[in-house]
Amino acid sequence: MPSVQYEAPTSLAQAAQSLHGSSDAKILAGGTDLLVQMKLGIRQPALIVDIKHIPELMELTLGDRGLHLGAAVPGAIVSAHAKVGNMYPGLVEAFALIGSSQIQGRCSAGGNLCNASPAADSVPALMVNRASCNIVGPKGTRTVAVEHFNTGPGKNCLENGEILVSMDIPLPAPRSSDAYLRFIPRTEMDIAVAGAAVALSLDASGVCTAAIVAIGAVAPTALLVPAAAVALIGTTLDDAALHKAAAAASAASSPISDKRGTAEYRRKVVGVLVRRAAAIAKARIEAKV
Amino acid sequence: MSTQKKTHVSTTINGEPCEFLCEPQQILSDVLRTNLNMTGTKEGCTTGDCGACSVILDGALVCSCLVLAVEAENRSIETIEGIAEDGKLHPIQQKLLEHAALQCGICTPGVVIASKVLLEKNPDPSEEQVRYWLAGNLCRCTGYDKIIRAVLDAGAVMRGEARS
Amino acid sequence: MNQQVKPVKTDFKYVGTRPIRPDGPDKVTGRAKYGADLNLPGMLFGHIVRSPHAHARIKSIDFTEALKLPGVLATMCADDLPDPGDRILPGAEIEMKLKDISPIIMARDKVLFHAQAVAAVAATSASLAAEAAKLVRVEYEVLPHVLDVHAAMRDDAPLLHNDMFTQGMNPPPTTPSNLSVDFTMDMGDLAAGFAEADVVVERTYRVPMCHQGYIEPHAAVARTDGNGRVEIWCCTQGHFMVRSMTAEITGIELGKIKVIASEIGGGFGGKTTVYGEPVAAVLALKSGRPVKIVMSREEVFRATGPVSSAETRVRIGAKNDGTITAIETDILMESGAYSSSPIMPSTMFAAACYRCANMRSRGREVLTNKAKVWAYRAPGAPQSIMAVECAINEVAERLGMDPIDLRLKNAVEEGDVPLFGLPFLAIGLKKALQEAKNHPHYRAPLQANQGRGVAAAFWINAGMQSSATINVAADGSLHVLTGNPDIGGSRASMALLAAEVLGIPVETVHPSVVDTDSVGYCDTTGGSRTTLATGGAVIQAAEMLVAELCKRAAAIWNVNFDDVEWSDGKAIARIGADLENLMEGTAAAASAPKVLTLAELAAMAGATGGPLCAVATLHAHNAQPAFAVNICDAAVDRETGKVDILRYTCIQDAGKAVHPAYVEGQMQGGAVQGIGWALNEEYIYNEKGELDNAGFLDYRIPVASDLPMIDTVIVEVPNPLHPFGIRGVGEVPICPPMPAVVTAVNQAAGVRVCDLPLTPPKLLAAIDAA
Amino acid sequence: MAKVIFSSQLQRYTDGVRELEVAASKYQDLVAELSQRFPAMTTAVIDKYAIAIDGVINQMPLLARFDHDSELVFIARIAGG
Repeated sequence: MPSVQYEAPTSLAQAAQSLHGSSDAKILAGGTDLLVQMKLGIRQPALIVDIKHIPELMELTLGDRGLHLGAAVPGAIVSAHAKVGNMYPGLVEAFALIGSSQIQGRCSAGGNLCNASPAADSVPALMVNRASCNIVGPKGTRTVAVEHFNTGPGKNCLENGEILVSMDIPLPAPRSSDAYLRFIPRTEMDIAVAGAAVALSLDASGVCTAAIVAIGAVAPTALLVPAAAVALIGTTLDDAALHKAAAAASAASSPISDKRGTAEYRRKVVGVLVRRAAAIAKARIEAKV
Repeated sequence: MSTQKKTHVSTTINGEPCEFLCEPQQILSDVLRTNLNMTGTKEGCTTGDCGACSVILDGALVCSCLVLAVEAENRSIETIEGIAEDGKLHPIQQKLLEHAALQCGICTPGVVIASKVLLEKNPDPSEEQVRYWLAGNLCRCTGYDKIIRAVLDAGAVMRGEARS
Repeated sequence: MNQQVKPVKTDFKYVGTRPIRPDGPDKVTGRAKYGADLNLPGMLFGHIVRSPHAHARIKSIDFTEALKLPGVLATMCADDLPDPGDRILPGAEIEMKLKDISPIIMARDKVLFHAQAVAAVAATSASLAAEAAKLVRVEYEVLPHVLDVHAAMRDDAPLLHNDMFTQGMNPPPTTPSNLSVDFTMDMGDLAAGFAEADVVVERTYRVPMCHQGYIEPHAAVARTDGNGRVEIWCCTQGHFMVRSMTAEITGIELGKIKVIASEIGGGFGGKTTVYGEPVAAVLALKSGRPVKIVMSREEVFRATGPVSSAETRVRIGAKNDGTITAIETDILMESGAYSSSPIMPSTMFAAACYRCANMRSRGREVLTNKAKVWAYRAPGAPQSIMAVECAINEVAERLGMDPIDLRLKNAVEEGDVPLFGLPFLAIGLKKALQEAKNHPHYRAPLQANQGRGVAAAFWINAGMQSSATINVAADGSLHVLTGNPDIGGSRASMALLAAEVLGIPVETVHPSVVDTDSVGYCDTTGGSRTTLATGGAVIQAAEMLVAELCKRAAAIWNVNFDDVEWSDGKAIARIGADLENLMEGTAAAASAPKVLTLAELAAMAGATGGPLCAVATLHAHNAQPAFAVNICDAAVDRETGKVDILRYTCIQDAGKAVHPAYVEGQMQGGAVQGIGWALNEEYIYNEKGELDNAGFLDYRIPVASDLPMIDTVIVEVPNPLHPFGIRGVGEVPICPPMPAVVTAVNQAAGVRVCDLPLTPPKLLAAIDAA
Repeated sequence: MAKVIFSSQLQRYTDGVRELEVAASKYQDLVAELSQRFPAMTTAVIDKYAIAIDGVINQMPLLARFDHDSELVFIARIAGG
């Protein structure tokens, strides 16, 4: 094993320096993906840059402009924030589904995104909540919509030396809510076979005025499914509309067959999840009113 | 590799200051077990899937196999060795014994640690909450039944509702 | 009858209670030392070099580059082990050929499965050893491999062993093949039996290759004394087995090997053989340093003995009144790369629960280029019982009969002779079935998309050899020494048994599992034998101790031995017996009390003949079968195929439950392993012959949130051959769950999926097709 | 005379004989008697089996004894997991 170096910078500037100085650096946040990949010999970085000591990466604030979430904040901290849970129930349930209680103590919002697994639970939920990603790098800062962040399995848009610092998630409109569901064979501890997030807004008469649908584990990256959203908007989210959205999600998926499920199965189940998630989001709005 | 420079780490383990030297890529469970000979923390997978290596890191439940030992600098770690106080078993430990909730016992330290964090967070969990909280602690011997009963019972003791 | 049988004891004071296990406090505080928990000064770390191919000829192994790394101190490969030739492993209960075991430790000439051990290195740190292992150059000639049992039986299949001729065929075949065993057992007239039947059910069920899934990976530390003696510390189900197998595999003299069993973190049959132990011993001898080898989880899955897959065709005929007239089973069992599957018990015990005059069972074992299989809890029985029990449920369905009533009508009882020929003595199957029928669970209503399955099962249980030593300390406390690793609470049982015989509080009995130098030979902890056989040795030693204590009391009182009896931890001079002598005899006798406690006798041991110690050894022939019945309720999500286990009840005949809480634990643990095997656990090999799910993430054992509470009912039909009526309890619990779950799930979903595991994709496809 | 019952597996060594009365009352005599009667049934073949005497399995029966009315069954050796 080649020798490994560890650095724990306390500022973004220091981090940038560390990353700049090494061609084979990996960022360590919660470590729940990186350390497993190192154990299994998939990755052998020369430098590990621990970003948890950088204040910007550990921020969690809920204000007028929405949720500002540092990329290294662990899932357990997000889940423990009652107001965030009320505001974005689907997003928080997606974060909470990542791994066991032990994993929750470490796994970070940004790490789940940067690892770029097509099955990452939080990504569809971030998409339907219109998250934007704040990136700092040698060329300055930039912001990328979450749906453009990942480019393929294990691949993201970060360029050499760039760090995902935080995410901004706007406040949901009134009479809105979201939900995330995933399918796994057990009740816990599995990687999603399929996942679906839905965010909805309803008017006073119960008609859907806005919808965003995203699906996971059924394509090289998590996907927005505009056709599924279209199927919901303007309806009262009756069975016919839900089934139409489900069919749109299945049609938009391009899953593979592997040890976790067949393509055919994933395609079918992702539709079921979209339908059920939409029904949950609707029920959440109705419960609030 | 053998000549690789080791890193010095100052940390707190079970309330006592502790210093050690480790390789930068060494995981915390390995350093606890091999460098510090604190073998109460078990390793069942070293990929975060079994929970046998559970420790408490600055109050958070984590798998010590998914923490680099160097990350422990200036942090506080609680391990199974620190759970019984003044020679008296913690109610969770006592109830696991009374309910015969261990067979081989390899998962037990992790179960103790994880349950302690749960009951401190939520003193009166439902059966379902205990089951989901402990989903990351694999046990192959017991079928979980007696473990769940023991944790629920320990919660009652800690709330002062049952005899210890 | 050649065996003197004492009446079975039925009145117990300590046996049947639930004290805290003696090893418990160490286990809840982290003090207990398991296989990987020993660190020695100067210790090296071993790392195994494994085959990247599923089938290949080893052309050369070159350690040059590895040895160039500073800190790499020893290497080894098969050249360091004696050629196994045709040797049969001595002392083994089942005939085992050394050439089927030695290549698992280090492959010789050929590798026959991916990740088979090829070489090993020892270095000053674990990371250095891993780095050095990568520098070992092994040259292979890759050969075609075969991964499917049907493909492996074809004439053009790649041949694993060119000296493998099918056993059991008459006449014996003249060409080698991958079909290692093909045998049939018959009883009665099968054709006539089926001709008599009003209903015939025929199905083929498939059970996948799985793993025991113990949480503790195999670990061993070996050290030498510089004079050829070797000490091995390891987690094993049998340290005497480790001693003999290490001696055979390495050529080290058996007498020079001492094995210390650490605490064991689960085994379920998987730790009844060796992997790293002989390697650590050789590397320690070569380096002169202690060597530790701990398997990674990945290595455990890839290269330790998984569990045979099986395809069982079952055919059952029954009359309209429910009488079973014929049962036929045909089992095709996968053994991996070497012959070692439990095809014998699988074939013999498939339908052992049923009285039927006409039976046939055929068993075939086939080799494939996968890890060599090994034992798992009631080896072989779950796979074939799965098919028979599902078919029995289908017969009940076809007859419109309650499945428990159908079983009660045909259940074996005392005097019945099953296919394997051994007549049953008193057994608890009918009682267990009655308990199941009367259980509230069986009458609870079901909702839509829910189903209920029941299944019964048999396991034979083993006896074998055991020893026990009991030392009495000066305060009258006992130290009970045995040589059986305690895998599920057996020390608690040993303490209870000794306490029962001596009549002293169980807290004053201190049981230990000691090393191979410190107690008489003990066969491996397995076969559900420890409480019965090793417990039997403890009972015997305790009885010897009682006799000795009475003898010493008699000497102190100067009375006849026969006039002293032992009761509740005390020697008592029998009322009226030689009382005059006692009162008018010598001064010493006159001053002696009529009652002497164990503590008092222990304090006087030096003056009355020396230390109090009893040693008992035995070969237990008194093992008797166990029967279990399970009830399972399941719900199926018709849109995703997801299964939810709603309620589960286990009923089992324990003979006599020594520590009922740990009997329940065996029942609950076995049930959950069976649930896992039925629903989610399976080995997934890719086309290259590599295991695709070599970790707990994708080898999906049940987690806490997957399950309901597992209800238990212990039935006690005493084993007529055991002094306390004990039967083995550890293995039969894994036999009924698969058919109970599969029946419940299929009923809930309205389908009949016969190919396990019942994964959501499989179930959903069946639901959609229905 | 004790009665020996041969399973279908063993019957190929006994020319199809299923049951046989034997004069022996000791295991060692039984082995001698059987291998004399059935040449195919060698000591090596018999040694692969345990013997059940009146329902009690003996895995290492070298010194086993039985009664004139005993029932003897050869049975495959089974260990366990």
